[in-house]
Amino acid sequence: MEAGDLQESYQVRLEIFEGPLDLLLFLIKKRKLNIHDIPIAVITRDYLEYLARKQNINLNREAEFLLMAAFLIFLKSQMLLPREQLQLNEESDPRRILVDQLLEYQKMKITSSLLRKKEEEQQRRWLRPFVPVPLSLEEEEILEVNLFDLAECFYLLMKQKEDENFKVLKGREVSLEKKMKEILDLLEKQPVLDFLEYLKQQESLEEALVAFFCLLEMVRARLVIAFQESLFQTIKVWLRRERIAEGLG
Amino acid sequence: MSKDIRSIIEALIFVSSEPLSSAKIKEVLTDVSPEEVDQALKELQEIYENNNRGLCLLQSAGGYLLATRPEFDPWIRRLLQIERKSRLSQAALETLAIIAYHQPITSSEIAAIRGVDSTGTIKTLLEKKLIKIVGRRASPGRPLVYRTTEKFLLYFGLNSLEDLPSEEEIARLLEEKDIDQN
Amino acid sequence: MSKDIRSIIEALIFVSSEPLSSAKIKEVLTDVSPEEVDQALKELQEIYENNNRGLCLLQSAGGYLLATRPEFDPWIRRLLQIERKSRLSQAALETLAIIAYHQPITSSEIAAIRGVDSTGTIKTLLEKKLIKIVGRRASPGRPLVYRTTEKFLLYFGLNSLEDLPSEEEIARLLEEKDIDQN
Repeated sequence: MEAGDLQESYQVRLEIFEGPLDLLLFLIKKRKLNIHDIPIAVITRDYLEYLARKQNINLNREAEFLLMAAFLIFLKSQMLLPREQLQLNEESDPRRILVDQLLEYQKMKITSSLLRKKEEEQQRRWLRPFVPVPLSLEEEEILEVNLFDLAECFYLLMKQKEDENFKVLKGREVSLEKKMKEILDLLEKQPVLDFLEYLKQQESLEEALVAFFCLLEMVRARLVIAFQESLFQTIKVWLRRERIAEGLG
Repeated sequence: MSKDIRSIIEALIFVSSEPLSSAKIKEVLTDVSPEEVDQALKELQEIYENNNRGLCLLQSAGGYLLATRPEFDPWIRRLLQIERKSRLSQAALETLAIIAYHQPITSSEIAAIRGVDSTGTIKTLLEKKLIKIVGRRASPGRPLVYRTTEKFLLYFGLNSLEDLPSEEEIARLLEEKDIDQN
Repeated sequence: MSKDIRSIIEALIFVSSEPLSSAKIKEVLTDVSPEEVDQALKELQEIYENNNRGLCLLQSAGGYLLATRPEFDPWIRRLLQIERKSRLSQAALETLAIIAYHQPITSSEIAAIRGVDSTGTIKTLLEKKLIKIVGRRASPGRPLVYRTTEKFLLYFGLNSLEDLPSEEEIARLLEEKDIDQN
């Protein structure tokens, strides 16, 4: 597919893709590729081309789209390994994880379109919008509750109670600054950082995304050099020594 | 066609929370003549009068409404009581939430948090066996102390009290921006 | 007598604020055998299927309920002056599909399948009561575990989770789609 072929699909803004898997499935279908034997080089190029042209994308999702980009590049490098080493059987195919993920996601997309149909039909049916008033029973509001209601109820009560003094304790939130410092500290200690290895060590998807975003920021700020060559199996990161002094300050 | 009109009218009366006037029906069915609407209404009433089923079509307060036949009242009362028993009131939910997170706790401590006396609700929760008395506080008046029961855990699908969502988790869930609300 | 039972049941379904299970009907009709109740329910369903009137008897979320026929939707919306009901977002539908098939499931497992963080969507679904927290997974971090609710079934007109398409059906649909595209 030439750049022009992507032109029309580009009319669709990135936001309408729920995530990287959604976009990948779209690209695979567009090229009529066999999902079980995806030419990674081709799909990576399409994917990157798509990302490069986007505008106004949701930053929350951008990190996830970029993480997939990194993974595709990683896969591409894997696929370039000498043939005899690769033995393209099902088990050792580096694309296996991606294929499984795409298949499962595809199933869920099909199901959600079935649910959409059911929703449409059901929405055209109307129930009685009111509960008949029980004759002599007390007028207390009755309700069905679940755990979320219980916890939410308690939380709201406490909030009311302790109003202005109340501190909202956020969950383990990973800040960009903190993560960036962590990465820089690591780079101080070791000359080269194996970035995919580092991503794997992250405790949550969220944290991994923040880490990846940090990397992009640091490359943009010219604090580090990120290098990825087809023969290497990962993205390697070096510190730009001359910049670090004036760097993050 | 007249049959369809009757059905549409029946559906309209069903979803209407107050008696539905024929004027209103004519307003909705713009492409049907007023005479046809009146005729359909008459036919619908006859159908309901003759079929002797569970529902009847009443004409009151200047409109039509569906209701259950009066002779089924005893069963309906019985049903509503059963439905009621298996549910919690807002007051019961609040009280239960406080006990769950603050146990062991006394009645006056609950009242202090809720800002209202909770004796009645505590009684209801005891009857539903969602809470139990576990002793007395060694403070003036030696008030009774409450805890949640095993049945409470069962009701909410929990293994233990440690499984209750923490305030942090709930706060996060409540404050999370709706990314999907485009 | 059997005719009366049908009528009583019809009245009970009419006043019930949620899908009425046959178990509850049997609880109310103590002097009728369970077999007779089942028979009457069957007959009632047939009556509704055949009379092609304004209302239909649905079996959803494990119970029976009355609703208007879908084809009368335009008139009802005109009467109630309601725009089209708002639909769930694509993200919400995907997340629901994942939870429905993989429950009980944690937030990070959902994210792994969707390839995007889903906290915001989970919050929306919790608020709409289409899913609920049912406890915690006994794994590091003890994450909260989610399930679909009765309201989920009701929302989509499903009687139980078994009504969801099977793996085979999904596979068949996928193949059909592939054929369409070529």
